[in-house]
Amino acid sequence: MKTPEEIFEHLTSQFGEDELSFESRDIGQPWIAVQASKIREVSKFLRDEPDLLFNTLMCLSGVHYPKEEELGVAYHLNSTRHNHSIALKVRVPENEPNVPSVESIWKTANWHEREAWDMTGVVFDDHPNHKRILLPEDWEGHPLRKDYVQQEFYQGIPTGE
Amino acid sequence: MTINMGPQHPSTHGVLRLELDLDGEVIKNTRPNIGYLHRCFEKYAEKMDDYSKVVPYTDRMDYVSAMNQEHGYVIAVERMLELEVPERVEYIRVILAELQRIASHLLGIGTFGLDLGAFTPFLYCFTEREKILDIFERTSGARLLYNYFAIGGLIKDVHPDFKKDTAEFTKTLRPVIKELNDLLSTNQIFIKRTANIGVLPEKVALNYGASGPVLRGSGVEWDLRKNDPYSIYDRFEFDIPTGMGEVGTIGDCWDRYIVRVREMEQSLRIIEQALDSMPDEGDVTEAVPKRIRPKEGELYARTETPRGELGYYIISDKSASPYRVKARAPSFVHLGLLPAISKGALIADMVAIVGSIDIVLGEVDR
Amino acid sequence: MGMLDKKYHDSNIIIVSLEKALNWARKNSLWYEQFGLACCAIEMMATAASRYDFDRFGILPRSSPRQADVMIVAGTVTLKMASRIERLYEQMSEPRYVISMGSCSNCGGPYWEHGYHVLKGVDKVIPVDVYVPGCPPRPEALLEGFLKLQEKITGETIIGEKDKDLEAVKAEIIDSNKDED
Amino acid sequence: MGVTIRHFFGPSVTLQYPKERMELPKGARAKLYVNIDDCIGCNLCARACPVNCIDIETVKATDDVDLGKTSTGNPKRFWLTRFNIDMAKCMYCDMCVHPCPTNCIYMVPEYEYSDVDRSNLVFHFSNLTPDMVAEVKEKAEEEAEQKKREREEMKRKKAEARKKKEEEKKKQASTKKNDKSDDDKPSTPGKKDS
Repeated sequence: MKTPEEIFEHLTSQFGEDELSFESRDIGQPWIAVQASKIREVSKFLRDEPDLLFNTLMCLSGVHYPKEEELGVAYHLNSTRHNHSIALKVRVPENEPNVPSVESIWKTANWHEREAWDMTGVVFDDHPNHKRILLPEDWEGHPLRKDYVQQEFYQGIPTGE
Repeated sequence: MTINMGPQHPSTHGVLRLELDLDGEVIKNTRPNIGYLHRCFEKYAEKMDDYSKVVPYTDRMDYVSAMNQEHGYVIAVERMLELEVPERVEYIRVILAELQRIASHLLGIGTFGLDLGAFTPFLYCFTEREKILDIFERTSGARLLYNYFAIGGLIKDVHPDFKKDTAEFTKTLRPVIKELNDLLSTNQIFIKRTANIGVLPEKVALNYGASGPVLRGSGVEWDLRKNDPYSIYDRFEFDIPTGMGEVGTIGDCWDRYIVRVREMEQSLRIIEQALDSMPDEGDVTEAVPKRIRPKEGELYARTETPRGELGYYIISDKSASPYRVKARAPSFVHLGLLPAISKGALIADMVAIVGSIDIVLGEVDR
Repeated sequence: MGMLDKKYHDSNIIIVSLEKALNWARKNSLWYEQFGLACCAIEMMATAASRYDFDRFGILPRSSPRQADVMIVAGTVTLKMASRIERLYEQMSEPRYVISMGSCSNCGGPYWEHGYHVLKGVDKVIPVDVYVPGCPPRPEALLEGFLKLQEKITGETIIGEKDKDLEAVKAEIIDSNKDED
Repeated sequence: MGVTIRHFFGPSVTLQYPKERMELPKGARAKLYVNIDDCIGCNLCARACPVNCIDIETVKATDDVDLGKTSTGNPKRFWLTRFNIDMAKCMYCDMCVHPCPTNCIYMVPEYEYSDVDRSNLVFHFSNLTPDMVAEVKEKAEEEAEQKKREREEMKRKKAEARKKKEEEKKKQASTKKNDKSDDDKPSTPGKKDS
């Protein structure tokens, strides 16, 4: 079992401190901010390193930050072997929301990433089936963006009251 | 050949549509098609002007185990507020959550039998389930969606006969579990239809993020109540039942089923211990805050629901409403691994596989 | 009765109007289409299970719309699902009835305000006969809804058919939308 | 088979619904009821509702009317011109019941009110007739206007009084200044006036 700080140290010894930073706020859990381009390498390292062995991805969520004009993706990892967990976070600009997919590392990311694309509009590169998942294919917009405007009609059916 | 299963499927697991690529009767590929019950939970959580108003919506996510859903959310917000909950509240919560686990498993097992053509166990399960619902109704006032857990406590105190009722119920359920074993678990037809079908090896299960009975059915001893104890679960003694491959391979449909049956017994053990040590007096609403405004920050809180790991990822921006709430629903993840375990199965087995992972579509789509 | 007066004097034949006979037959064998969508479906299952027991009223679940008389819309109707419901309704044979069970299918229920993906009331796509309130309704409430439907069927006549057909309803909906615009 | 025989002789679990009814426990949530005589129009229930299915419109009572007190002793200050609850939207969460200061909104165990028309599921609890509503509104408006007029009058008077004071001050100041130096800026008082 390792604390997030120890995991961060372990990561920086491998990747250096340029692409990673340790962040926390007043309450809650800390997280490790990772450059979008590095996320796949970092994930693979986290999964395979014998001291870390993060064998499951618990949760992957997309977040919209309209003030910074950015989109974020949060990864929550867990290790059933060592019983420790960590959060990773990636921020990308709104106009170029490309994040490498981690589907090849944890299969469960497949659906989570599709949902993040559906809800917030993050694009996952190299995803095998990059489609909407909850909403129908011909839906307009990404509803969990803060500036989302609901479309009035869907296939002739009014969406309002 | 491609055929469609659903969206309105006779086995009433909800509105799930499966596109099956077939070669004769053998399934080559499965493409689950979800979203027919997408009710915008996450949008609602952001739109509510108070953290406590989200609780009734969490009920409606997994409507079969509403108490557990509330428990997860309430714990998450309490951690954000760094709130201490009275002892009595914790005990009541645990008892209700475990009762709900039994009710949910009864429903899961009953409909699983129904899927495979066994109608009688369904009726027996529902008779028992009604008894639990009666306890819930007398406690909270509602049968299915309770809105009973408040942040920092409970909405109101339990009814005066709560302890007696629950103790009585635990006594009546034990023989029923035995009856269920007679009716279903050792039934040759049932075993023939579930053993060696939909085998999920441990490595695949972990890679696909499985949790709860699905993961335990594959032989992994992983239960958040033991491995990452929340509430007061560290005070109770109970075992984690895992799949052992008694009638087939480890991780088949029968293993996942039997884990649920055995879990009911463990839940009974927890309830009995909790009833013994539960304080009789105490105000359940004393710690409920008037104003809920957490500081800036974010956390991921996870709890063990009947279906697996339920996580709430909550971001707070100091305002009265959450900035973002993401619910990590176990059913969503489990449905994602359906293509992996259904490859090479027959169409008729598909029903058994879907039934054995026990999904609730309200949670899948949210 | 004139001529028939003596003929059936001592045999046990009951004479009723065709209409009444039909209504009586219909109302006592309301086979419903299992249409569980969400939370209400669990209560619908509970109604069918041991304690409340639908079968006492001749109400049986059918899995195919072709064999069903009643459709219980139990749960939230999403926009993705709406067109499927419409199609299933069209597949049912006349006379057909619809029971809208629970707040969600009555008018969007808890999701009427910000639910971008929820249809605000199933009556926007198919005509509804009885609205059962509740979230979810108790099994008794659903049974009461059925009793109300039976009452409604008893009052039906053959000539003035049950309700406007689907096209008329659709036209009405489109009209009302235009008005709102 | 043994199981079947055992249950064959056990008690029946089925409830013969229309003939026999289960007694609902205390606090069962089936239908909202408002005791309108006790309502003080505070709007707390409407604000607590997550679904916004409670629609309240209040008009402030004029000074000459005394609406009396509720049974809990709270004074009533508002006419309740509209108190509608849309039970078709309600999600029976009980959240409106707890904040009520007079306990006038509560759930009653009555679940048999399905209807063939959805508009019948909107329950109107206000006991005022439309005529009364119009009258009350008119009165309130009149009073509000009168009060507004009074306020304006007051304002005007205050402003005048202030003006007078200021002028006096200026006069004093100017006399003082005049005492000190005669050619001080003459434009300052003009500016202040505007």
